[in-house]
Amino acid sequence: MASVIANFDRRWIFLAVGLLVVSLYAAGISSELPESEYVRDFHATLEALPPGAIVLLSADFDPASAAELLPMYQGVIHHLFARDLRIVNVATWPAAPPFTQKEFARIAPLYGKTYGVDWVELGFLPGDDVAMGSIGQSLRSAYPRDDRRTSWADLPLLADVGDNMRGISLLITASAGYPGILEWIAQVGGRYDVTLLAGTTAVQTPDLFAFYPLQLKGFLGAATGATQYLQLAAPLAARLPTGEGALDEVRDENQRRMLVQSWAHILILALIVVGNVIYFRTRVPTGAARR
Amino acid sequence: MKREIPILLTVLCGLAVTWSFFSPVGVSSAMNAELLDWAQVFFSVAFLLGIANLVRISLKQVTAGHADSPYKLVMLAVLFGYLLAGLAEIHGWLPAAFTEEHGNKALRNWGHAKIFVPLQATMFSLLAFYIASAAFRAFRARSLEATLLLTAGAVVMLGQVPIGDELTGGWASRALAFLMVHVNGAGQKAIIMGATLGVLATGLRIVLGIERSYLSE
Amino acid sequence: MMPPLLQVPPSFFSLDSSAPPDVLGGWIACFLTLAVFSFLYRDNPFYKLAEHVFIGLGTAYFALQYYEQGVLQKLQTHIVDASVLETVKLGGHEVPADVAIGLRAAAVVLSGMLLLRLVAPSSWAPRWPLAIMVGVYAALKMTGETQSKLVLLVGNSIQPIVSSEALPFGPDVRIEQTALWFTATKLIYYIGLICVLGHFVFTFRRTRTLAAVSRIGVVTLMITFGSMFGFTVLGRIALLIERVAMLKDYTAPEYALAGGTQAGLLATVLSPPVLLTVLMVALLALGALRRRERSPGPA
Amino acid sequence: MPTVALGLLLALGLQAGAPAASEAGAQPGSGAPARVLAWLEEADASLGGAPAGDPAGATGWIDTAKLPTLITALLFGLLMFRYQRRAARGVEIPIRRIPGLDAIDEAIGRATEMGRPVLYVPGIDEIKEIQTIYSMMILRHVARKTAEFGTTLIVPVRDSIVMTFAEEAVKGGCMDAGRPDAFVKDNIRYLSNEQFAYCAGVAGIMAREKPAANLMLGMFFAESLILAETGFMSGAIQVAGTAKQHQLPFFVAACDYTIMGEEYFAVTAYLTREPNLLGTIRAGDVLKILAVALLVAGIVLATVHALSADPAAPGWADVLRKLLAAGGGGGSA
Repeated sequence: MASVIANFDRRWIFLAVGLLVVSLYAAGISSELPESEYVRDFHATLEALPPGAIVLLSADFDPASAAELLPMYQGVIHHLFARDLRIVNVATWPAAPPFTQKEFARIAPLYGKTYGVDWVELGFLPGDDVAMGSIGQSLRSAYPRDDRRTSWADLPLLADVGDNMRGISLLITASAGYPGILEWIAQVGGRYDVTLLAGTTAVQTPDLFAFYPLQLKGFLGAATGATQYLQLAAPLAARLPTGEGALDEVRDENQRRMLVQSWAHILILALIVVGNVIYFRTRVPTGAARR
Repeated sequence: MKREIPILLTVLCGLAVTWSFFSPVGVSSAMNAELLDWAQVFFSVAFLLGIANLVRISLKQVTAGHADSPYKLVMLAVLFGYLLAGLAEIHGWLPAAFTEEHGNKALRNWGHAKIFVPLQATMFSLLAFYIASAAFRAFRARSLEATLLLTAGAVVMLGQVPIGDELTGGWASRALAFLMVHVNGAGQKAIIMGATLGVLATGLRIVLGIERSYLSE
Repeated sequence: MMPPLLQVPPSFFSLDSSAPPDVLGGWIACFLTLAVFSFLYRDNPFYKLAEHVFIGLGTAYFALQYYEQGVLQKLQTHIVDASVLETVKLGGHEVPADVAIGLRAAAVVLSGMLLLRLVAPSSWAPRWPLAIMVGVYAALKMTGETQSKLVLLVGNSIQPIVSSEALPFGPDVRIEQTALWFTATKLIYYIGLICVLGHFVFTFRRTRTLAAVSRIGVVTLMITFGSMFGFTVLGRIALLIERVAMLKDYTAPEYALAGGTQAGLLATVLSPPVLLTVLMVALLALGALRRRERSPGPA
Repeated sequence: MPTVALGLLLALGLQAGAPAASEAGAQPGSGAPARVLAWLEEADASLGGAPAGDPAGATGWIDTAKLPTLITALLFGLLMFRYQRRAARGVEIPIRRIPGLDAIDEAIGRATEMGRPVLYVPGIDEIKEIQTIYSMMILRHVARKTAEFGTTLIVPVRDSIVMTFAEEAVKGGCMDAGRPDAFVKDNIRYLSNEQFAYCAGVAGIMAREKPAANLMLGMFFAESLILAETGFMSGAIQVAGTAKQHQLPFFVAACDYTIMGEEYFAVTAYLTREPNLLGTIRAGDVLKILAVALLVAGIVLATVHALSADPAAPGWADVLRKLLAAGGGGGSA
């Protein structure tokens, strides 16, 4: 084995990655991204909805994937409220509700939205695929009460939601893995008349190209997809009392991270190349190398 | 009796859900909704059983003087403390004034935001370091397959970030778009179709009562 | 994520999630984040503590969610709501209330049988509810996935490989818009799809064509795995950047040990991330020295 | 190949409703495909199938949009049970030898040459995961080989129940090799239940006992990267295998050989000749070939039609798409 690599302590690489990320992030330079086709489709599908339409927004993520998905989730809430769309919020991952409650509590007042009329939080439903099958077939039996234990009678928005996804024109999921967008496609996409959109973590993004665009109208892939979408959604968001757009801070933060992302990728590519160069130059020439 | 009834239950419930998929009208949809609710209840109870198992093993380790006993004690203290706070909130054992001001999720959300989020997020962010060290020490273009993989990986890594286009004059993102839609799209579709045949095979064997392995737990 | 503007100074301890993150919570979050990062140096008491707090709190949090939403909501709330109604809509179908209550009571009994596993692990009773759960799961996954991830995938893939809208070659026409590109990429797509399917055929004699198909299939698979590799790197880096952003947020002067609002070197040094890092590095270095004295071998 | 012809006939012969009749084919043209499409839609309505645009609107006793799924499931079931019975009766179902198996045997051979142990990681999931159950079967094959060669076999596990299954598998393997004494109980080691602590434990074994062969077969998650890297650094020959595609990139990049996706099930079938598995794989192959046939037929028909005089009118490809309950005609694949 190459002696150079064998006794090279990998903690130097850890240090290099840590220093690169901290220093570049502190530099705070942000960069704009061109929007991919699937991000533009995601945005266009939202724009095409008539005001007052009901959207089922599902939080299928946890703290480990919040870094990529929470900015998308905030952007979607702003975009939906800005276009006067009504939101039914559910979650199939147990660790998601605290995130969604906090975002709705922060964003809804900016658009003067009232709970029960403009949005409803139904909370976490256990069972993975079974939870999605239950939501698809009948939201009423899936959730006897909302997340604040008020019954359906006191939630005017839910009066317009029937069974078999009647009344719901669009389903958006912030999907971190299983259960996520692939299970929504299987349990709801093929059975009911509802359009599907997804925001996914980087790990799951390649899977979506098998379903895009016919079974999945559009999607936001990874932190880069989030940044591209925020660039489209920020101008639509409400103005803060200070005159700044409500989404500008989140968009700028994501754009600031793109530069760090870029150089981290360059570092990893360099490590692969250098590692291979050393490996091939010092490999035992007697052909004893493994296949 | 110990094996025939469970298999009968599996077959009956499985066929009921299958029937309601192909004929979703009338009583079949009511039966399906009830069975889905039952499955959610049993899924939750089974999960709670798993936790009882963890607590039992940890207690045994502590009493046996396991090396990490102090840490196990901390774990059990945190577990029961948070559990108690949560149950108090769920069942309203807290003073009315407190719940009035903070709602019935404040304590749990505080623990989630200040303890669970940083721990789980940082645990997974360690992988960024491991990928970097594996990139240098283990990812070798030892065969045509591995070379193709690393090259496609490089195209994605460059095409997704602005610096890629600057370095390659815009070709990185166009190559990425081609790779993702026309090669990765085909590969993913074939992998997913193959995996679905596996799910169909297992599903048929369970719903028709042939698969018995899950009973031997 | 820090709210954009720190209009209100953070209080020492606050349960209000819309207020800026409290100081105590900030110190705890920074300590736990740095304790997990310390695993990169080596397994140490800080990481062990963080790991056990993580398992303890995570287990309790999940238990509470499954208890409240999976057991209470589905059993108690459902039965209480049904008891005041005449008929209950189950999956869009009217069912008399007492039938609904009776059915759900059966679920309560079956859940009790499942709980028996705690006291009598080898008893037959827990098998009934588990058998029902396995049957429902297998049927739901089998039907939904066969339709949307097999039949519809084949059906939706039946498209022409020529396109009427594609443009002929021209000076200002990007290659991606030309008719030749459309047909070429469709061929690459379908050949790749068919060859990967062919690669995963195992029970037919290995003719020369099947070997060639398998070869093209492997090339397609490798590029597919390459794209997954690239995206996974992207995702992991994004997680790390967010962690660094979170630590930077807590370098704000309001969180420093001395409190106060004026920024400056002292406030940064006494801020949770910096101060805790210094303390942990010092303690770990001390530990390394003591280990070296006891056994002079490598650390 | 009568079953394939039967399948093709079944799929084409029987009619099926479509949730959304393709816009292109909506207006009744004059050609034969148009008449067939009109007849299909009319049959749909009579059976109470879901009207276009409302997949959940079926009123009849059968939701005609789901007939293709029913046909596919029945066809697959028939084939699977037929081949299972033939396999159980000893009829030879030829399954090609996956090169990954040779890589496993080669790895064990090298470890024996160098007189160093073989490390077998059976994935990190519980026993209810199908890949862990199959990993136990492969472990039995590996244990037989190591018992024959007298090489030490170490099996670190993350779950106490998997440990008991692993002990059974290794004991069985030693029995198969006729050397029950080769079984060493404390080489089957429960390290830790936590993901990263388990990796640290495996890394410790690799550093201390320097296995010359690392076999990693089963269900893996994000930690596959750490195991593959540590193994590569220890200089061992590495063979990995998992059905879940998300970890395959790291195994391919860091291991000497990788058993990918469905090959994992084929390896188990090859080793165990288990009728259920052989029947499933054979039926899966037949359905894959049927899917490829439908795809090629559909693409050819669609392309010929697109080049024909009147591409707007419904063509045979639209009939095929309707039979497979596919969505609208437009849009890329």
